[in-house]
Amino acid sequence: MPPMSEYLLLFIGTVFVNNIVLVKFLGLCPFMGVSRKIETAIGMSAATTFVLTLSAILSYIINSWILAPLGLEFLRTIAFIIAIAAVVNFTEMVVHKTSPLLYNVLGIFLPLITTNCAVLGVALINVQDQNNFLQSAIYGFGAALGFSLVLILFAALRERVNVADVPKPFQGSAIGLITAGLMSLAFMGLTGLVKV
Amino acid sequence: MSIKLHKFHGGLHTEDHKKGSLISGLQQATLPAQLILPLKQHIGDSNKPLVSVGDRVLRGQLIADSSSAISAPVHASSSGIVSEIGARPVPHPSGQSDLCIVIDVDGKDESIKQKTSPIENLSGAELIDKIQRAGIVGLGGAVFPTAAKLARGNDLGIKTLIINGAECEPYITCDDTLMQNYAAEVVSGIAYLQCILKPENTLIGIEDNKPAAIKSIQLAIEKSPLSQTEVVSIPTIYPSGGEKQLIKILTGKEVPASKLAFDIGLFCQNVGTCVAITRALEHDQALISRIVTLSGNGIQNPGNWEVWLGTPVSHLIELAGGYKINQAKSQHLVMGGPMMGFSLSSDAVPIVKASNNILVMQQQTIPLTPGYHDECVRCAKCVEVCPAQLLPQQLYWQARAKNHERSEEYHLFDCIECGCCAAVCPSQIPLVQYYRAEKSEIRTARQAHFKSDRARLRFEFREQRLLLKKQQDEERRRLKREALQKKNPKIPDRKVEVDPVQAALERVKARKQTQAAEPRNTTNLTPEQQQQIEEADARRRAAREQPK
Amino acid sequence: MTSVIVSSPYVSPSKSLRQLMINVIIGLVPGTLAYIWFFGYGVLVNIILAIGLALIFEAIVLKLRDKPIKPHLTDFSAVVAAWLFALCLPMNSPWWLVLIGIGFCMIAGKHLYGGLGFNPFNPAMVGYVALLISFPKEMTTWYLPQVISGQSLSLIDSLAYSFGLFEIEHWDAFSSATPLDQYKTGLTQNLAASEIFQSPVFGALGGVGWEWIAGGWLIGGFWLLISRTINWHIPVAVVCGLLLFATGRYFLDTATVASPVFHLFSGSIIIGAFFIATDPVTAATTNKGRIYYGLMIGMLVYIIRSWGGYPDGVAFAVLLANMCVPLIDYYTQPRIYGGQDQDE
Amino acid sequence: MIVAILTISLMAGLFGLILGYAAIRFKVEGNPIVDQIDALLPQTQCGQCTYPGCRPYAEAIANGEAPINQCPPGGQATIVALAGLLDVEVLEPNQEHGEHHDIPLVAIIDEATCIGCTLCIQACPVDAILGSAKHMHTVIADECTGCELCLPPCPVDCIDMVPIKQSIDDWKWPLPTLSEEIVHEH
Repeated sequence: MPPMSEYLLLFIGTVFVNNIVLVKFLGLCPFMGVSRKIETAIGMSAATTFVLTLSAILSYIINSWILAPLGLEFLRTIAFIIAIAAVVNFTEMVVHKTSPLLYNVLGIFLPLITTNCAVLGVALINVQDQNNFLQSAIYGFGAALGFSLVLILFAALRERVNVADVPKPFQGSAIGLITAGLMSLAFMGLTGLVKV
Repeated sequence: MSIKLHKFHGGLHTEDHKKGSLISGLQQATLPAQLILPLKQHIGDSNKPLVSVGDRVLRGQLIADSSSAISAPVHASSSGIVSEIGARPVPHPSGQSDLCIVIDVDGKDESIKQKTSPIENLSGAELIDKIQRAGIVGLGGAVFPTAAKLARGNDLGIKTLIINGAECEPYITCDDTLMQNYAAEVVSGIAYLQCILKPENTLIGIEDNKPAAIKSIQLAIEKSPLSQTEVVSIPTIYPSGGEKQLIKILTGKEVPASKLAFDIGLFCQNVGTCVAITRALEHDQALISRIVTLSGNGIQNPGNWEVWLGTPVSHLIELAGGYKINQAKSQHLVMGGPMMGFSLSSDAVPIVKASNNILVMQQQTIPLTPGYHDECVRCAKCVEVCPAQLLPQQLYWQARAKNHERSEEYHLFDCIECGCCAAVCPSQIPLVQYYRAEKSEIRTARQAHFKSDRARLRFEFREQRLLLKKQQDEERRRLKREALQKKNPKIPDRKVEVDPVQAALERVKARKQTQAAEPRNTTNLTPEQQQQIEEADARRRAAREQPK
Repeated sequence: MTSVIVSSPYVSPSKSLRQLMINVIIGLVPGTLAYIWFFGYGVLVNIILAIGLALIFEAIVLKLRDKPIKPHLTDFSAVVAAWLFALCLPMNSPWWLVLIGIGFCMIAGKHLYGGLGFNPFNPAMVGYVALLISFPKEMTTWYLPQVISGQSLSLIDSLAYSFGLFEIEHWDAFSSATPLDQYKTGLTQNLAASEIFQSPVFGALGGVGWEWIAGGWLIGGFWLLISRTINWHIPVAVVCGLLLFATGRYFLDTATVASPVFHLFSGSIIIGAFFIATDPVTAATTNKGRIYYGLMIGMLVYIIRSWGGYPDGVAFAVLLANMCVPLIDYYTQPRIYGGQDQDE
Repeated sequence: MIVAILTISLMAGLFGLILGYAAIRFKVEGNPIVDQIDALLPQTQCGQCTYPGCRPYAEAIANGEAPINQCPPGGQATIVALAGLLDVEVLEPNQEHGEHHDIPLVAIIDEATCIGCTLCIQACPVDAILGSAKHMHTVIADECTGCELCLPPCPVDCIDMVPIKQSIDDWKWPLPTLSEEIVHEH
C-alpha cells in the first residue's frame, strides 16, 4: 500500500467510518447545544475545525519533542489541555474581532470547545496510535471534518424537526437525541468500509 | 398572431364552467329599493362622506371623497334620499361591517347635468385628473385607483401597454360579456390610455376559450384608427389572467421579485376599466355601474347583468329567479371565483366596484368548513403547479411555526394567492389561508417595527433636546454671574468656602432676636386704650358665666 | 352562515392521500406475487403480521395523543410502511422479530416525530436496520428458492413455523445465503468473479428467483410512474448512481468485479429505487434535490456492497441520504418568478 | 520532578505571552450586539422591565444580567425575536412585569378635566402630548406608544388608556382551526 492511499484511507476512515461524534461518541455537548440553526452550526464547525486541527498538530509537537525526550509522558494530559486552552482562547479573540454576531450567538459554546472531549480525545488517540506528524494532522483534520459534517446535517434536521408536531414530552432536546441516535444507526452501515 | 407566446411555470387545467352564465347574454338590472354604498371600495385611504342624512342626491353626484392621492371617490348610483350613514355588512372576508351611505331610491333616476366638454385638446395630466374625479379603479379585482397608477406609469415611461381580457378564473364571464357587447368602448378606452401613456405597442390578451370576444374586439380595432395594437389569443390555463403571468406569456419578461410592472416599462389594465375610462371621458359619467356575473349550481338561471353599484346581492338573486333550493341557509355565497374569491356572510351585502362575480354554490359541492386535513407528505405536487415558482410546502411549515424570518426567506410575499397549490394538495391542506394568516402576521410585525423605530428617533431627539436645554441654562447662569462680577467688583468673590448649613442657622438665630426686641402692641398703651380693653374683658367674662 | 372563516380556493381536490397510498399498494402486488411463487408463503405471513401489528401500534399511539384514529388509520400510510418492512425480512422469520421491528419502525421511526409527514427517516428502513444490527443471526437465515431446494411449505405450515409450532427436519437444505451473501463471501476470499458465479445460486441475470422478483418490482415501479404517484427523478437517479460506479469499475478490472447487470437485478435495489427511496415524506422535495438524493443513494449502495460490511446496503444508503435531505432542500431552492439570476 | 515543573511552567509562560500579544492585537471596543437587541425592543421606554428605558434593558440582556422575557409591550413576538438573535431558549412572558395587550393601547386626555399643568408633557418619553401651561393638552394618537408613564404625574387623573380604534383593514386572517376541533364538532 503506497503511503499516499494509506493516508487517504485514514482520512476517509476518520471522517465517515469511525466518525468522532456518531461512532466514537465524543464531543456530544456542543453537538446538542449549537445545532439549533444552520448558520450557527456552520460557524461553530468552522471554529472547531480550526481548533481541532491546530491542537492535534500542537499536541503531537509537544508530545514528541518535549515530553518524550525528557521522559515526562505522565504529564501528557495536562500539557495537552494547556495547549488546547491556548488555541481556544486565541480563536475566541479572533472570532470576537471578526464576527461579533457569531461570537455572541455561539456564546458559552466557544470557550467550551476547550472542554470538548473530541479535541482532547483526538490528541490522546494520536499518541495512542503512535501516528507520525502527518498522520496526526490528517487524523485531527479528519475528525474535525467529521464533526462539522455531522453537526451541519444535524442542525438542518433539527430545524425541520422543530417545525414538526412532536408530542409534548419529547419536544426540544429529547427528540434531538433520538434523531442523533437514528443518525448513528445509519452510520453503522459504513462500518467495515475501511479495514483500519 | 405575430408575436411568440411564452409559457409560465405551473398553472391548472380546470373545467371553466362558463357556458351556464353566457346563454342569456347581457341583461340590465332594475333599481333596488335601497342602495348601500361603502365608503371604501378601493385600495388606499378611506373616503369621508360629503352628504348628510336627509339630503337628496342625483345619479352620478359625488357623495364621498378623500384628499389623499391614492383613493377613489364614490358617487351616487341613482337619485334618492340619503336615509342613513352607518355601519352595514360589506363584502369582506371578515364578514364585518363598515361605514356605508344608504340611499332610498326614489325611482326618478334623475342624473346631474353632464358637461360633455371636448377632450381632444386635453393633456395627459388633465385626462388623468378627469379619471380620478370619476372614481375609476381597476375592475379586474385589484381595485387600485387607476389615476394614481396612470400617473406612476407616466413618470416611469411605458414601452408596452397590456390589456387584460384573459378572465382565467372558472365561472366568471363578466369580461367576456363586456367584450362582446361594448367592444367599441373598450377600443376607445385603449385609445385614451395610449394617448396618456404613449406606449410603443399594445397587446390585448384574451384566452382562446372566448372566440366570440376575440372576434368582436378584432372587428372594433379594424374600425378604429389605432396602430401597433394587436389581439393575442393565449392558451386557456389558470391563472393566465394574473398580471405577472400574462406579462410572461405575452412578452416573455419576468417582473423582478419585489418590483412592479412599471419598473420594466409595462402597464397592465383590465378591459372593464377601459370601458369605464371611455364613459368617464366621453360622457362625463362616473363609475356607478358594472357588469356582474351570477353563476354556480345553486341559482335558478345564471347570467350577466349591468348592475348599479350598491345594489344588495339579494336583489340580484331575485332577478336571477332565486335559489334552486330555497333555504338560503344551505347556500354558500362567494364573491369572485372559486379560486380567489371570498365567502360572503349574508346576501344583504351590496355590489361594490370589485365584485365581478357572485358564485352561489350548494353546501355540499364546496366544503364550507375545511373538515379534517391530513399532514403534508412533501409530495411536491404543489411545487409543480405554483405559477410564482415558490415552495408552497416550505411556506406552509414556516407559516405553521410562525417563523417570519424563514417565511420571508422563502419569498412568502411573492405568492399571488391564486389557490393552485391548495387545489392539488392530496392532503386537502387550506394552504392559502395559512399564507394569508402569515402575511397579515408579518404586516402587523412590520408596522409595529416601523412604529418602534419612530419612537426611538423621537426619544433620542428628546434626550438631546433636554441635554441642550440643560447646557444652555448652565451657560446662561454662568454669563449672568460674570455680568454681576463685572458690575460690582468689590463684593468678594463668593468662592470663599461657606458651609451653607451653618449660614442658614445663623440667619435664623438673627431673625429670632430681632423679633424679640420689637415692641409688642400691648405694652405702652394710652389710658383710653387700657379702659377699652378692660370693658372688652368684662363683657367676655359675663358672656362666659351667662350661658352656664 | 359561516362562523368558521374559510379562505379560497373553494374547490374539492381531485386526488386524495388515500389514492396515492392505494396506488403504491397496487404497485407492490406484482413483486410480492413473484416472491411468493419462488419462496413460498413465508413472506405473505410476514406481510399480514406486519400490517396487523402496524395498525395496532398506530391506533395505540393515536389514542395516547388523543388524535382522531379513524382518518389517520384509513390513509393506508402504515400499511405501505409495514408492507415494505415485511419484504426486507427473511421468509419465515419468527413473529417476535416482526413485532420488535414494526414497534421500532412505527414508534421511533414515525410517531415520535408527530406522525405521517414529519418523520425525517424512512420508518420501514429504520425498523429493518434496527433488527439487522441487533439480531444478526435471525436476519441472515434466508432460503433457497423452491425450484432449487425442491421443498415447499404450505401456508399453514409456514404460519405455524413462524409461531415456532412446526419443526423442519432437514434444516440445511432450506437455509442458504442470498446471491449477494455468496458474492460477498467470495469477495472476502478474493476469488475471481468467474469462480464465484459457478455456485447454483446464480441464474442468468442475478439470483435464480431474485431476478424475477426484481422484474415484479420493475412492473410496479412503472405503474407508479404512469399513475404519477412518484415522479421519475429519484428512481432514474438511483439507478444511474449505481450503474455509474458499477460500469466504471467493471471496465477497470472485469476479473474480480460483478457485472453492473448483476448489481441491478440482485438484492433490493429496484424496490429501493422505486418504492423506498421515493417515499415523499423522507425524500427531497425539489426536483434538483431529488436528483442529488437519488445519486447519493445509488453511490452509497455500491460502496457498501463492494467495500462495506453488509451484503446489501440499500437500507443504510436510504437512511444516510434521508439524513442529508434537509440540507439538500436548503441549498436546492429553485429560482422564483422574477428571481435575481434571471435567464433573460 | 524539578524538570517536570520546569517544563510545564515554561510552556504555560510561552502560551501566556502569545495570548497577551493576541489580546492587544484583537482589541474589541463597544458591543455591537446591544444595537441589534435594541432594534428588536418596542422602544416604549416604559420601564416595565425595571430598567430606565429600552437601551439599558438591551445592555443588560447583552451582558447577560437580564432574561429576555421582561418586556410586556413586546409580548411573545419580541421574546421569539430575541431568542432567535441570541440563540437561546424561548421563555414565557414574565407576568409580574405587566401583561401584553394584543390591541396596543393609546393614551387619551379627557379635555373637560385637564387643568394644563404640563406634568404629563414632561413625563412623555416621545413628546406625544401637545399643549402649554394653563391650556388644554391633547395626545397625538399616532405617536403615543402606550407606555402609561403619563398616568402617575397627572394630578387630576384625566388620562386613560384606550385600545387603538380597529378599522376593517386591520382585520387579520386567522390560521385554519386545527383539524382536530373540526372533527369533534361534526
